[in-house]
Amino acid sequence: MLNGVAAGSGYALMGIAMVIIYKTSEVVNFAQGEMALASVFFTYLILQNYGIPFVYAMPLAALFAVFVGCVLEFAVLRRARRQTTLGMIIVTIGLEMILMGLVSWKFGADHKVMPFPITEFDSIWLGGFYVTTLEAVTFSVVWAVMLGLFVFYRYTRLGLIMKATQQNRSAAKLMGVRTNRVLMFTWGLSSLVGCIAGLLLAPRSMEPFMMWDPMLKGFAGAVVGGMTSIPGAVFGAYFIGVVENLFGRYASMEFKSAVAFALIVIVLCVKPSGIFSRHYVKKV
Amino acid sequence: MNASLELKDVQTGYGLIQAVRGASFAVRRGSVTALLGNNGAGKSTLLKTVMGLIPGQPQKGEILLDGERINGMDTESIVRLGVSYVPENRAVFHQLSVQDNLIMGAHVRKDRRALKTDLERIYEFFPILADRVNQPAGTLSGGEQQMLAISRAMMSRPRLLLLDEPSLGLSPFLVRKIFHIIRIIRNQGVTILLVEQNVRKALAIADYALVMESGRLVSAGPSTDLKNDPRIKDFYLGLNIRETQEPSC
Amino acid sequence: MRTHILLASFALFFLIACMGFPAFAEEGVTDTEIHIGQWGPQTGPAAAWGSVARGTGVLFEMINEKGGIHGRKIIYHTFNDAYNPAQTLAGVKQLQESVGIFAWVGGVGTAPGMAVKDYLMERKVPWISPASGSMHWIDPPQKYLFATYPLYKMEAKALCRYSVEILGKNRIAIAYQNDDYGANGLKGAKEELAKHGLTLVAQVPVDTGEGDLRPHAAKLKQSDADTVLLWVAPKHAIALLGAAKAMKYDPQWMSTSTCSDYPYLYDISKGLWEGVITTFFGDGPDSFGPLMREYKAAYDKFAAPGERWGTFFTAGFGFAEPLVEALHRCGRDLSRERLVEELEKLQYFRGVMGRISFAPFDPDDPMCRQGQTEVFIAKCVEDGDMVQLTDWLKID
Amino acid sequence: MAFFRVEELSMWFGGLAALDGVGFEILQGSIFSVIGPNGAGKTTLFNCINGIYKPASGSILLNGRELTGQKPHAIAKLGVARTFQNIELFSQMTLMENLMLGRHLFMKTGLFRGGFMWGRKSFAGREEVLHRKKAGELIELLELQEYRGRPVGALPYGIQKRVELGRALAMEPKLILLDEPCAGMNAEERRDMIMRIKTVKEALGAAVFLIEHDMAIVMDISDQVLVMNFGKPVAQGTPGQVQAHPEVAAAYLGEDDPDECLA
Amino acid sequence: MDMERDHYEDVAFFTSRLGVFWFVILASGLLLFPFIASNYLKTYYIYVANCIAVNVIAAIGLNLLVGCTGQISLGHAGFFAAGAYATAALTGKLGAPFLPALLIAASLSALLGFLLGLPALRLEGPYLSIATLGFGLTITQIIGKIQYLGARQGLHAPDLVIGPFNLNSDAEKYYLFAAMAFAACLFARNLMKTRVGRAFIAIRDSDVAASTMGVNLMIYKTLAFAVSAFFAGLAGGLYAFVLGYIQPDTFNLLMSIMFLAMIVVGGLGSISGAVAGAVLLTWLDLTLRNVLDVPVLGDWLKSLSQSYFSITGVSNIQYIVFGSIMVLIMLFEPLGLHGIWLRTRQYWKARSDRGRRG
Repeated sequence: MLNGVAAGSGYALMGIAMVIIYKTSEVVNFAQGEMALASVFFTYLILQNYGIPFVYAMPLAALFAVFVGCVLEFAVLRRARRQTTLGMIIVTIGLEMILMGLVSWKFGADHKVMPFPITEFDSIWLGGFYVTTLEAVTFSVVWAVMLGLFVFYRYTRLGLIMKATQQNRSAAKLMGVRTNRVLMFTWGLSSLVGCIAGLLLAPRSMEPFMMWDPMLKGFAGAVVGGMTSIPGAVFGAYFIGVVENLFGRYASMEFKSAVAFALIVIVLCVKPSGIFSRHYVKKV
Repeated sequence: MNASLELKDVQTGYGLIQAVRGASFAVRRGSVTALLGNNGAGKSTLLKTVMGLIPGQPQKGEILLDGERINGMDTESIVRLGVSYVPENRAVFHQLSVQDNLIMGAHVRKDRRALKTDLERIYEFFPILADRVNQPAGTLSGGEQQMLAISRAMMSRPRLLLLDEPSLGLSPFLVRKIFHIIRIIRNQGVTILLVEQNVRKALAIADYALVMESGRLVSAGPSTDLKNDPRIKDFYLGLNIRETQEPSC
Repeated sequence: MRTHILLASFALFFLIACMGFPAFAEEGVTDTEIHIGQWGPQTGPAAAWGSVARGTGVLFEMINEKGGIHGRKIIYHTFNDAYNPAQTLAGVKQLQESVGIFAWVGGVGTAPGMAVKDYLMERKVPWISPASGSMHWIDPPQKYLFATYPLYKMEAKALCRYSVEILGKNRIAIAYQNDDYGANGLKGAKEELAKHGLTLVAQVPVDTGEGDLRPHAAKLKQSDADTVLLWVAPKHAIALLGAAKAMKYDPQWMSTSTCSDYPYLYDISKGLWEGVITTFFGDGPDSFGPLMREYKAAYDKFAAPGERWGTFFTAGFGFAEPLVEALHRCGRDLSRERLVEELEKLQYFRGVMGRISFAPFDPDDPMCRQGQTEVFIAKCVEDGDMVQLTDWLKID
Repeated sequence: MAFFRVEELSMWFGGLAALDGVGFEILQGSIFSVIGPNGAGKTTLFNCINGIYKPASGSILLNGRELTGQKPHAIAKLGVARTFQNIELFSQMTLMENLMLGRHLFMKTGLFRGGFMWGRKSFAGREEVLHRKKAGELIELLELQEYRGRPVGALPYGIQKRVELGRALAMEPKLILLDEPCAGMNAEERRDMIMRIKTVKEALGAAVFLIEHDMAIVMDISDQVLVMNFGKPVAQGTPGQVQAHPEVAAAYLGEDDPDECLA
Repeated sequence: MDMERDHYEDVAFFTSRLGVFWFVILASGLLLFPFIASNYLKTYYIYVANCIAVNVIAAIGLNLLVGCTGQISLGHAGFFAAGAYATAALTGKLGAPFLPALLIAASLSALLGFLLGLPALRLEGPYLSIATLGFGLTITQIIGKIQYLGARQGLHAPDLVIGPFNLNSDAEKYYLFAAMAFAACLFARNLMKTRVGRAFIAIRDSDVAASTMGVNLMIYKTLAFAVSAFFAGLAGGLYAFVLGYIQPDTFNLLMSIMFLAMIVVGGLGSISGAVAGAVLLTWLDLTLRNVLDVPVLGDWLKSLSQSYFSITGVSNIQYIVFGSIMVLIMLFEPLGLHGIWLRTRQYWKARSDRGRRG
């Protein structure tokens, strides 16, 4: 159970990142994982090769993540905005392959060790379970990010503008909002959240394929949560983490990963647009 | 130059439809100009064209705001030049609170301090909105949403206000109220271009009126002239030329 | 219409003009060249094993620098199959049919190898040292297929025997990858333990794409095993170690030669690998044998910048050694039949791998094509150094 | 004879009444128009009739058969065809193929007979030819020959409207719902369209149910007119009766308002 | 003029003598290909052709679903795997003759497609993509667990025997595969020209309008899934014999993405596009293996890798190439190769018209 929560935390961050983008631009961003991957390897690069201290590396990584998101939006997504859902999926899958290729080209296939101050080996005894420091940190980061995003959306001007743009892009334009910039920033923000997820996953295993699993599970969690709600995505991610772990523990370890997806099909059969979204009638 | 907005032979296509086939007119500064016409006559398209909401349009012609060409500019920039537009569907942000909607309205303004006083003025004006400051706009009734949309547009202190069918779908009581508001706005010195189906109301409030049919301007003039034009009623009710009763006043 | 006919006849003419009649002597051998091929994943999740093929390449460069083998240079052809059998078969066919490969060496992965096995055997193309310890290579034995990689099963037996007989453990568990590799390990462990009247206290399957191994670790802990065999990929091995460490679970970990790259594993596990016992199928990269030092020098000279000197890389040398030796023994008179004969004559040949012996082809004896049957057991100590615990063990 | 009846039809969108107790009858072979300002619920009414929306209450009867609660394709089978306000043609198909979809209901070729169509003598081949002939006749009737094999997405607007009409007619409907067939056309095109509607109506004997904003047209061709406002029926009758109805003028022109006049 | 029009020509395979001519050229080219390849090129190309034939079938099937009906599937490798395993098991383990086994396997795939199509009725966009993706991942997991199917160790396909013929060599298989691919094209083309195919496209273009035309959305959407899965199953069954050995990991998400990429690059909704896409991407996939061997580019990439990247990871350029193709096609030519072909044809037509006039 607690294992599930621990696993779910990683998924949750990826789920949040995907929701941020989907909410604003209705793009399912399959490149999310690889955007995070790029930031993680960038962090590794500056920590390892340029010897920049950790405290400075983190803000630099965040900047880089935002930069990656913004550049992708500006260079590609903006130009593909008239595409169908399928077209957008193809574009983001294409981006995913490009980023993955670049990272693997640069760093090769070997595992790397991220010099990270929090270790995943120390743990605390918590009512029957061990919780590692990293898990505890990840868990709190999920809540911090959620809270941060809540505060950001609720109390800041930019957050308000982003919310408005999400709800009605043309109305936001009518308020004089430069929606293109808002979209670009959305991608940056999402990339940042993804980067945080990546950095927290990196101590356990760092190689070019490290983001596949969290990205798919995060996406799955976001879908369960309805794709448009951040708390929904977090809930969905934990739901998936817990279910697959319980299933692995009590039924069959072999189907642990598959059960999450099988479950999603079932959830979607019952609620076609996820648990947390309201269904609306399409107008003709 | 007396014209706030001036259109010179503007033509707009909308996908396959040639919606506006050449419109030239001027909106005088400080006046209320009503744009009348049937459904599908091209009135809304014209407003959208002015706002730069239709990509790649107008195909032809010029749109001048206080003598400066604004066609080809993007919507955001036009708004920043002091034009506010209340679309037909009102386009309030449904999940934002009333207050947030209003704050969004003031987005382009630099003087953040005056915002507060403006908000207060609006609430004073619309006690209904004041009661619902923190309520999501989506939960407001149609009339309240319309009031919100108009006051949101006013938050940017525009010099030109474009209203697209403000009375659409509202009960007679609310219609009266909305027109009352429009009059007050006019009295504050804002130039208004009003698209309306409610001909009598529109003519009653407007200084000038334009009539569109099938994408063309068919008549224009001071509203008092049009008010007495029997063709207007025929046009709307599909009557043949026939004696019509004048309104009682 | 007329233009179309014109176009078409041009096309036909072109095809006829392209005719040529190539002639072959022994495929893949000329007076000055021997063509050797290998595939390996350079992209995709299995790319970490791509260094095998690159290692072999460095060995061949070293040989060529010394003048080749009996006046012939080795022309080495590798390609990336991304661990996708369809691409493996495509690449093998392409090279075989366009270049004409004399013999194949190495080749990572059971599935890619299985896709090309029949093709190569039908054409009687020798294939030496598939880079995996699957039973498929020798059962049934193939005349032209010479396996050297010790069977995963054997490694499991060796480890189990060692832990029961020497370390005196009796609660043994296994975490195994749910594929051929893991299944063979599981089988070997079961067989060996049965001999001692024991059974596995836990068997935990690990999916190849799995990202989160905490539940697996929890299950192992639950079983309270004192020894855990890790029949998984390196990344899963360290993930399990990490998860177990966090749960304050500390059994004797044991793993296969797949995870015998101590410096690397020590590094990426941030030191957790210390104390882990694994089997080795060849000398460690940092052992001080003269041959290994020679290889190291070749690595320094020929390897691409960024190449890591590790177990898989040196395995690339090791897998090709029997081939090179047999080629030397063939002399100038080189043919595939000669090569097979010479390979069959290898007895206790020792390069950087364990001793390799083949026997004349016998369709009923799989072991006639299993060259190496011995491994040794070692332990990882501080800084990823290796301490050899046993001598070479021959396991049946 | 009233072969089509709507009784007490109501429907809400989130508390807002889109239709509120609408009821009327349409006679066989007649032209029935519904008019009213934007948002009066006319298109909603259409959507209820052909099953895209499910009304909250009330009934829709075609020859005595209940239509509410049925799926659109089932209603189509009963003989209700429609066109859409914002053209819903299958834009990447050719004109002929669009009309052939109108013939969908009359055809039997399935997966296998279609996929294994082998020459013109095969079942699918024969059926295709047969129905293409029928569609060809419609093409001629609507004078669309020159666009026959062109993808409709690229055709001029007015032609597309005509194609949509043709597609609805290809279904050989008993009742045809036309949602603003003349929207976005100039006066000449409108006249042309109306003429065609009249001709095909007479040729096929279907009843036409029309939403249209051009009052001159409505008053000219309708047998009966229904006026709606705020989802409620305001008036119903012949064009003359409707024009004279005081509430109609109010709905369209706005009611007279004493304080307005004082301003 | 229209009175005399014979409407069959709309659906006929050949509309002009020119078409017959080019068809004969194409068919004889396909027939002669093995001779040409084995005598003048390399027999390796016959294997490539077989891979292409398999991918063509799968791509056409996927195109029927994605391009024509407008549904998304990220799990086609699952259907592919089901077909491959069922065929291999039926022929290898149960000794069933090849062709019936292939048909049964493909039908099984179709059944799976139908079942997946049921929930898909209510799903769209991201929801559908994750559901199909989940299906694709789950099915290989399940296969990997079934000992009878060789589990993770994979399964051997037996010799390919049809009646008295034992198709051993690639060239022999080629005729079967090419014929199958050709039949698949023909079937798909006929289907798209007749009632069912029209209904598919109608659903994609406007499902509301389609339903008011009497198209039963439920039936046709599930039918599209089933037909598409049938094609994938067919292709999978052949694939098992191309390789002779199948293993669950082969049918991964990347494979589904490759199928999707094929139809996108080729042109959504167009059969010839799907064929072109399958040919191009299969070829690229097999050729880009060794990017460093490409004459001039290879050296340049080598030096680039040495100075800025790593030489050990240089093969990953193929990912970059594939990704870029996908992105660029979507940005600049959403109709893919088919669109480019249409544009060129139009250009030439306009040119020759002008020439005639001038």
